[in-house]
Amino acid sequence: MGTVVVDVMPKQEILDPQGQAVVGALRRLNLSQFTDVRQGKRFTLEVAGDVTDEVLAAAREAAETLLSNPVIEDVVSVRDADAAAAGQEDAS
Amino acid sequence: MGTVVVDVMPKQEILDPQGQAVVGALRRLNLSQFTDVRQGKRFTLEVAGDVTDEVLAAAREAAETLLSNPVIEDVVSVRDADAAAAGQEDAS
Amino acid sequence: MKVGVVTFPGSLDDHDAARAIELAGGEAVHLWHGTADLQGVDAVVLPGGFSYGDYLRAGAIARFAPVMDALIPAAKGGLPVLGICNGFQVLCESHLLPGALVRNDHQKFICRDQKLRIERINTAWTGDFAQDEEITIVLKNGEGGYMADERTLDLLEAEGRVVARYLGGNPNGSRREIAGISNEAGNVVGLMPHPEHCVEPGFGPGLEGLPFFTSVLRQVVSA
Amino acid sequence: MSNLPAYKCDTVDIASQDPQAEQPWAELGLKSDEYQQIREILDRRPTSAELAMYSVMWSEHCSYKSSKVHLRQFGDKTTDEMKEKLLVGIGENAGVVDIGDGWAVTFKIESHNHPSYIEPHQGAATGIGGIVRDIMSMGARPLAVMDPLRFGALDHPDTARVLPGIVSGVGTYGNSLGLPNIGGEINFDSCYQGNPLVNALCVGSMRTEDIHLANATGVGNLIVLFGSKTGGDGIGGVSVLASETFDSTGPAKRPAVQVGDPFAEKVLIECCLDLYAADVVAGIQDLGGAGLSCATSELASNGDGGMQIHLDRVPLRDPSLSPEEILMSESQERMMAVVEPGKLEAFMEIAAKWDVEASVLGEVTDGENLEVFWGDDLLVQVPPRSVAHDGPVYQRPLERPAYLDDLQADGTAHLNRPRTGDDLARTVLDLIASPNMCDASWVTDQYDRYVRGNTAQAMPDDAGVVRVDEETGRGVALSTDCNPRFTKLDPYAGSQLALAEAYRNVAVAGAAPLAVSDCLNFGSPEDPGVMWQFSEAVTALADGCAVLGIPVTGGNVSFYNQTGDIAIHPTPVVAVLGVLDDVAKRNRSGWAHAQDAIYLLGETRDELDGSAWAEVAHSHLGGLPPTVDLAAEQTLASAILAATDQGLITSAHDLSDGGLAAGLAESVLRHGVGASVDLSPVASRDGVDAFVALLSESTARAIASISASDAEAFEAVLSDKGQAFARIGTTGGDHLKVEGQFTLAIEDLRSAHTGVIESAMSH
Ligand SMILES: Nc1ncnc2c1ncn2[C@@H]1O[C@H](COP(=O)(O)OP(=O)(O)O)[C@@H](O)[C@H]1O
Ligand SMILES: [Mg+2]
Repeated sequence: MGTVVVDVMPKQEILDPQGQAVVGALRRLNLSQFTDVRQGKRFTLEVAGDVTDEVLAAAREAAETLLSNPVIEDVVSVRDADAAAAGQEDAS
Repeated sequence: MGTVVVDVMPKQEILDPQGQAVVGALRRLNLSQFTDVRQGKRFTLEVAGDVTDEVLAAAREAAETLLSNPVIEDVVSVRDADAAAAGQEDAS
Repeated sequence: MKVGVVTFPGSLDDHDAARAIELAGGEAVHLWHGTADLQGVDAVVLPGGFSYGDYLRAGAIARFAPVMDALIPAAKGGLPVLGICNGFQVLCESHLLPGALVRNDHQKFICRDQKLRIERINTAWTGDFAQDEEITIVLKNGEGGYMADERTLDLLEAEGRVVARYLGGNPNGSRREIAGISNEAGNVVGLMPHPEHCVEPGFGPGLEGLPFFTSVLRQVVSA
Repeated sequence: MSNLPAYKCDTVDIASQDPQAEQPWAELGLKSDEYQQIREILDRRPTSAELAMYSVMWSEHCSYKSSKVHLRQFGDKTTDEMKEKLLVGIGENAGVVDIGDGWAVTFKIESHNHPSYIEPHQGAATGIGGIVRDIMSMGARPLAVMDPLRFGALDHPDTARVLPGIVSGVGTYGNSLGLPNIGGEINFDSCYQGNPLVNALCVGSMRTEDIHLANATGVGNLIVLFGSKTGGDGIGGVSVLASETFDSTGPAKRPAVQVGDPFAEKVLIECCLDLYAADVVAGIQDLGGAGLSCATSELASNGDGGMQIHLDRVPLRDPSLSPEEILMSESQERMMAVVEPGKLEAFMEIAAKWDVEASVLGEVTDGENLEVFWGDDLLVQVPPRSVAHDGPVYQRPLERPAYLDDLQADGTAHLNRPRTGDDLARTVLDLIASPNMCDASWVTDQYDRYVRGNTAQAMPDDAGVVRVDEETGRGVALSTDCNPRFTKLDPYAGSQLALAEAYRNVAVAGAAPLAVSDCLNFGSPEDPGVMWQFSEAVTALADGCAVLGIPVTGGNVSFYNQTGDIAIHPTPVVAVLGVLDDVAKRNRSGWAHAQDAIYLLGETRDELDGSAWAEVAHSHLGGLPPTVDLAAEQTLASAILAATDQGLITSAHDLSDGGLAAGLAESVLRHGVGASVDLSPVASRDGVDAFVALLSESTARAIASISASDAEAFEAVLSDKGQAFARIGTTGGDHLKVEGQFTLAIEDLRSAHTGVIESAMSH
């Protein structure tokens, strides 16, 4: 059984009210070293077999069409959860 | 400027309606190789300087106290976005 | 008889809760989230709404407000506290009540008139109900699914701490149809539906929310 | 200023020295003569900031350049008598009416159509956010919202994308603000497939002495921007909203969608109310389309002097924004106030209490110009009126569309009508199961209708009713309506029918109609046929309001709702506001008790062209809409109001789409109380058969239920008012029985009526 991880983040130029609320709360917890927070989504997709290239391609398709809204979000990574994570921040 | 990434996922035994909805939608998109999907959160926390051990410790504190609710969620990873990602799925 | 109503940024039903307290015969005192001072009130309502936008998780940020620094120890010491909807979420995030409230299973906000059964009447907030009384009050939430592990659920049932249960269909995927619970002592109650919208003739689906507020007034008087 | 990012700003100096520089006016949507006009106003070429400002403010969306010549009629046809209750009329952010006892109410309806098609959730959410800020900018506490929505066919796949997103956007934003949603519309027609309509209404109240206006007066008064930080969102949004080229990207490659932050807006509402209560605001303006460009030029234009603004003092979310982008940004949840210097400290304290960021951008000057600086560089120096109010005005060509004669000639007379009672029963079931008539609770259950505890009634009643004064119970009723099938067949009659329906809904609820707002959704103004429809609609509404004696207090125009050459049906959504001295007296729809007498008020003619029946049974649209009879509407209103006042009515329901059949079915389904009805008094008096009696959409009609013991008194009131009526039956039982025709079990009615939208959305 394999797992694909898909990371989706709000576009840099888009307002992220969730992240802003967290920054404020961290300040009240005296964790004010964090100057900016952005909140995105992390999906894990299970497949019965191994995470093959086809599976990754399918996951990439899912990421672009369903898991993210390209108007306001970027897919920042689609990867095999178990693989060494080189290039993990790369969705291409 | 450095960035810490915090990943939070719903606990395995907790129903994840969002993930379930995604499974259903994937099936309709003929992407039915994905048998289970879970949706969690991914945070990026910016700091002015480098991501030192102290920064990571602070981020871990934020992750445990604020960014996750231990009743329903697990912190699956707290890491420097730029570091090699060995052990990335490890919050300890 | 003074009952405090806390206003967090993003609280919405604070006005309604205060009105309900007054209609029940009490005096409503507005408490501000930013001040760790309960102003000597005899009980507190944490009202519904979207404190801090419910960003992150419902109730998660409000839990760290200064007023909670005063409220948490007071509640542990026996002060009657009712958390309605968002207030219930704050109580769970504060660990004054076990479990958590998650996104409705159907993933939509839902507003409807909901039938409930009141299963625990020896709490500060339900004394004016009859055991197993069935009432209809407003339900409205986006993250109202009550979740806890099986052990906790069993414990709640065994100790009779399920205060209210949904009837006529589970509106949000709550475990075991749980609509409200209490702490062991019964002074802290969390309730997902909104009794404060059911206290005035002509507004809301009826008057069956009023006993929550009369109960606490009577309890405080007799205490 | 050395700490500013080093932009090579195009300044007024440079513009004067380099008059021939090429400028991208065409890309910004300006016409060549408009660009020339700007050069003449300034007596030089505009700077790039000025060009951006004019291009957006002179867009159709902001300048009303195609509609202005027509909208004038709203003012011109308002008589002094109609103005009596009008405290603020057209021209401000929203109109204000006097509802008595020192209370003023402000309401307005606006569109957010194009953004909601691109990003349904955020588009609809920011639509609610924008209209709520308009209401706040009048000094009012927002009380409630409504959302008239129009979608393509229910079973079209794109509807399943657009509808849930729009509904969740309206719901999330409004619910998070703590504003009850008290009504709206959900209408499906394939003409909206590529152009869904998201209209949003907000109503607010204040004491009459607390009305605030958007003007910057008093030399030395400070201009304060407060609310969320400014980011790059929505730059070019106004171009998307308004320009001819639907997908134009505007001055920079920034996203055209705005993302809403309802929490920030909720805090902003409470902050504004505290500011008003402390009397520290001299003038106030919301920021919406065209952002700072619009707010500064409108404030200055409405004031008596000039204004200086420093863009480098705007708190930014994205530090890479250029000054031009800051000027144009449509970041949400921001307001602009004019504050006397002596009151600034108090202002800032209140803002800090709510954690709302506020910064002084500049001040009111004794000059004549709006001047915008970036550090020491002067980027904008313009007469504010030329930007905000004296934009181009077009007298666009009009032409009655050629297709109209054929369309109107193609009536329903040749269509098969149900002949037997069984046929009629099936027709009724089909009708109440059709997308436009089915139960809407899948949508409306996503909206909080109870918050603040002042909602006396909401969906599915005919009008939303909210209490304004908690002591006395004084309150308002609102309804929004438009049947676009009627406006397609005859835009003049159809627009008056929309007005009549909203008026009737409010009156049937027991409120005295007082004022009107409208949202005019049309195709391209460059199409003479569309422009003709528009002109007919405005004329019809202005004429109709004059007859009914209720003024138009404001509204909104949305053009370019078309895909290729195909425009939407003309959709002038009309909102009517009425007053009740005590909302406890309002009439609910639907039967709550057995043994009440059922009355049909008004007369029924054979009017089925454009009806719901023609659509559902035959997919037919043609002929002429029902007769408009505004005098009859007034009679009906006065009869119902008189009976309401005497407490005689147990329920009342307006008849419109689907006629009496729909009215009866809905009344039965409301509380599950059946009825037994005999149509013969109507048939013999009006010369119609059972089918026409049940399915005609003749106007100025309503049904009411009355306790049997009050029947005599009720009939006396009706006779006194000259209202035609017929006693047609009695409530009670588990069936809807129409004597001699059919008997339908309530369960069967219910199962036909419910789950329709839900099942379409779950595919
Ligand atoms: N269809 C309409 N009917 C009546 N008044 C309208 C209509 N469209 C626009 N108006 C009025 O014209 C004025 C100018 O609108 P504008 O200031 O552009 O509004 P907004 O605040 O929506 O930007 C407003 O008072 C508005 O109410
Ligand atoms: Mg405005």
